[in-house]
Amino acid sequence: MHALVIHSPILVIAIPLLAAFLTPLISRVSEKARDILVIATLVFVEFLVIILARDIYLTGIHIYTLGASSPSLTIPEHYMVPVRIILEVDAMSIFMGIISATVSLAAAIYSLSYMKEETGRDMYYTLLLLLVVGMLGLEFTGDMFNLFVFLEILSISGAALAAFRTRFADALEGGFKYIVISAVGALIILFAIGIFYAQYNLLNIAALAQVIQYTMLDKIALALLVTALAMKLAGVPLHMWAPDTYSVAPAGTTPMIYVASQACLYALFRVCFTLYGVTLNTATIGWIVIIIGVLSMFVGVTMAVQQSDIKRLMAYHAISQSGYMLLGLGVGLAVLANPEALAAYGREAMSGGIFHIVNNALYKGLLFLTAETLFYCLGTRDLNKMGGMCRNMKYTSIFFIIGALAISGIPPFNGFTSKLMIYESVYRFNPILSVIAMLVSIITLASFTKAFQSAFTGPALPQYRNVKEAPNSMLIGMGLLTIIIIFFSLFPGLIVNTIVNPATDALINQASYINAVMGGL
Amino acid sequence: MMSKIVRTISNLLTPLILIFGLYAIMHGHLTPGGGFQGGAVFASGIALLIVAFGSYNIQKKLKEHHFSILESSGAVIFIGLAFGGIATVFFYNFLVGSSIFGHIPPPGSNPGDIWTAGIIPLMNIAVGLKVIAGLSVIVLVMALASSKIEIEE
Amino acid sequence: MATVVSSLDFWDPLVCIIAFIVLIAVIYLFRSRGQKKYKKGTAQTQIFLSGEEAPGAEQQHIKAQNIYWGFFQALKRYYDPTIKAHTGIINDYIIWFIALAAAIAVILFIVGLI
Amino acid sequence: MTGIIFNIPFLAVAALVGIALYIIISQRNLIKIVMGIVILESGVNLFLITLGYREAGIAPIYTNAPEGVMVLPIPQALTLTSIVIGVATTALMLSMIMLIYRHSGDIDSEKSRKMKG
Repeated sequence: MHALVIHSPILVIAIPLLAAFLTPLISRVSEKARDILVIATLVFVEFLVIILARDIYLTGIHIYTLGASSPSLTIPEHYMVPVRIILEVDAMSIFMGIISATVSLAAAIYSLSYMKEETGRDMYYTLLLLLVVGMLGLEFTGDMFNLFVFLEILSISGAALAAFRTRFADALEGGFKYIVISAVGALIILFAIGIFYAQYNLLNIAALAQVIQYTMLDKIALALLVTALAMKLAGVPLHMWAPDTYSVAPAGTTPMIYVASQACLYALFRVCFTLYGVTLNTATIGWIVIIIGVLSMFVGVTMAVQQSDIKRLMAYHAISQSGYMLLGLGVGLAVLANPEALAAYGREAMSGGIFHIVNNALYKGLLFLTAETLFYCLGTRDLNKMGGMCRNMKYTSIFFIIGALAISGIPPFNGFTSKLMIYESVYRFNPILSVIAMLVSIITLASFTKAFQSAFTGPALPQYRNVKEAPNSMLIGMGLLTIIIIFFSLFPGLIVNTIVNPATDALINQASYINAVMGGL
Repeated sequence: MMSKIVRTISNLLTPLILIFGLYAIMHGHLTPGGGFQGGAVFASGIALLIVAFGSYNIQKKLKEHHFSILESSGAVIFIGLAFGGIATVFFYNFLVGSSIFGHIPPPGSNPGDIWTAGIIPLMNIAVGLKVIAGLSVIVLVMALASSKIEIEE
Repeated sequence: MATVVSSLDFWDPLVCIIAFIVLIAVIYLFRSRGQKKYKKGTAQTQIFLSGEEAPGAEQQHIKAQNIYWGFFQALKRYYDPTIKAHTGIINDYIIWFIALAAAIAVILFIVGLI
Repeated sequence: MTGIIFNIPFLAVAALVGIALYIIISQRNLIKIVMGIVILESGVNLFLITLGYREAGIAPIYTNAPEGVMVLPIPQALTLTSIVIGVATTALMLSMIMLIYRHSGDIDSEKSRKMKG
């Protein structure tokens, strides 16, 4: 058990990678064995993430050095700096890891019956597991170059999944847009990494954070990194790929691609808080993040209201919700250099933003799955053609109501808790931002009222008389997320104190991240 | 299918290209080269065959799913080798000191010794397998698809 | 377990749920005191549209595109340019990207000078 | 004089990245966009390789190595990884374009577009 905990940072990445390449081999033998392998892998990953999380909350940051003679040997003999690949898992990384693993598990279970009628399913599961590898690797790595590599793994598998249903022309278009913006973004990130290497001859995040000077070149690198990661997480005005890609990706993978973009949000804040930290002019970059966040919230939600394609509507809401996280964490970033303001409201704003990441991953994942269930059962994504579906699909409509109430911030659901934390703390930073956030929440409710009214209520339409409820595995996938949402709604204090606040402190406390690798040199 | 001259020349050249690719894979731990480079050279030999003989004729001998199996096994071998060192650390070079590729050369100038570098040559072979399969299947599938478009038009 | 304490106040979903249940009980109390005279299946329960025949099931349903018509009409000056900016062309996405990167770099540079 | 010579590769990097970005934003042909991305990748790879150059350093190959300071070959390793990833990305993009062409009969980014707004 102890050995499992020590090796779990790499096992979490390596086991899905191994399983990803075993699936094509095993599916030649038996399709059932392959499905069992995929689900078992993801359950095991979830288990590893949870035991790793428990250990991190008890003992602190976990370091894993690949290829060394001991996992904690970060700096080899005769060297002054770390040269090996190092995985560094702190409370923030593991927080994102739990989200990724949980959503992936629910999505894979949901996919089991959803993908029954598709061809090339062994490739589908390979890509799905590779996406899990990309997300978890991006979250656990302690190395700028590996961040780029995992970002590319995530992008390639995500794009291939989005374009998986090649019989639809729009699926290919969505996938192509995703891979183009990902390729350009990732190359720009590589350029920024090259700038770091040119100045400091280092790639390790902790080692770089120790020596970074915030020179002119570092400013350019920061601008490139922030923009490229903002594009990957779909912040306005770089959000336009998101509705195209999210709306065409097959069910199950839509929440995963969304969570993958949240992993890029994590990377953005890892760069801002840990790599640059207080050396940079935090107020400026904080305000830039806040402005991107506010724009995302407002443009995302106003575009969502006028959509008539249910998955595009959901995708624009995903953009809008990312704005809340950018707002909360941006306020924290803006006051990072000011300890009094940070203690008074900055830390709470960050906690709100981080809590919103997990809440949003859950209910947005659930809503994406319900939207895809409608598409699966009705064969259309057009809200104008739907109506009266709560007669045929009782469970789906209940799941949709819960998700819609949670995303609109209606008490007592979990979305309300995190939004309340953001409103209160941001109000003390700048009241106007808080008012905009509340306005956006109201429009969110309005747009989900519209979606619910057009899809589920109203008289039974004759063309959908024979529509049946979705298959069991799809209901189990959605039910899993619903149960977690209800748990989070009932016990927000437990979640905030056990997993959210440690994550916030891990982001703020740059010194402990550096010391974990550099050993206080 | 191209003219007889092209076919004859490519018949002569292909074995040389393939052998050079395999050499680059096998000696990757000593000389410039390695799994990806050698695999790319090998796949360019297959691309030459496809260009000379047409994708349909090649597809009769080389099926896509064979490549798929080869690619997956390459990846599985690679990760399996990385898992081999898990007793110490993932990716630990557990073959150092053993009789297979385990010889440790003295530092500084020394005559070349093939049996060095531990798991690295084995990993080169695994990566080589994967790259050969991956690049060949990409070229083959694209050639097949583009020839189909030409036939349709 | 359930309470989130912030610097200003606290939030407890259980209190909210209890308040909700009490509210529902009160509403039910009012409702139970109402009249029960109407008969199902008669004209009392049918749709009344100024004396005209009620439309069939398909026409009764309000389509998604008709909802919030006035809202969009009022915000036309915001919506027209915004929708126009969402061209769906991949080149435009990269233009936005380069423009934003340049803008952030310039802002960081100018702030650094001050 | 030597200083200027060592800066020439950086000018090439700037030229490649500039040309690539110009191609990506100005060309509507999807295949040309992919070409632009490949040029951007070459520019970034050239940047990394140029960073790896150290004056009077020697290659880290121990066999028959001359006397001198060896160079840590990290930029070369990074470039190789980036090339491998680039191959995968390019192959994926080209195969998607092939299928897009089959569906819409066009590889213009405006004419083959199905989704907007």
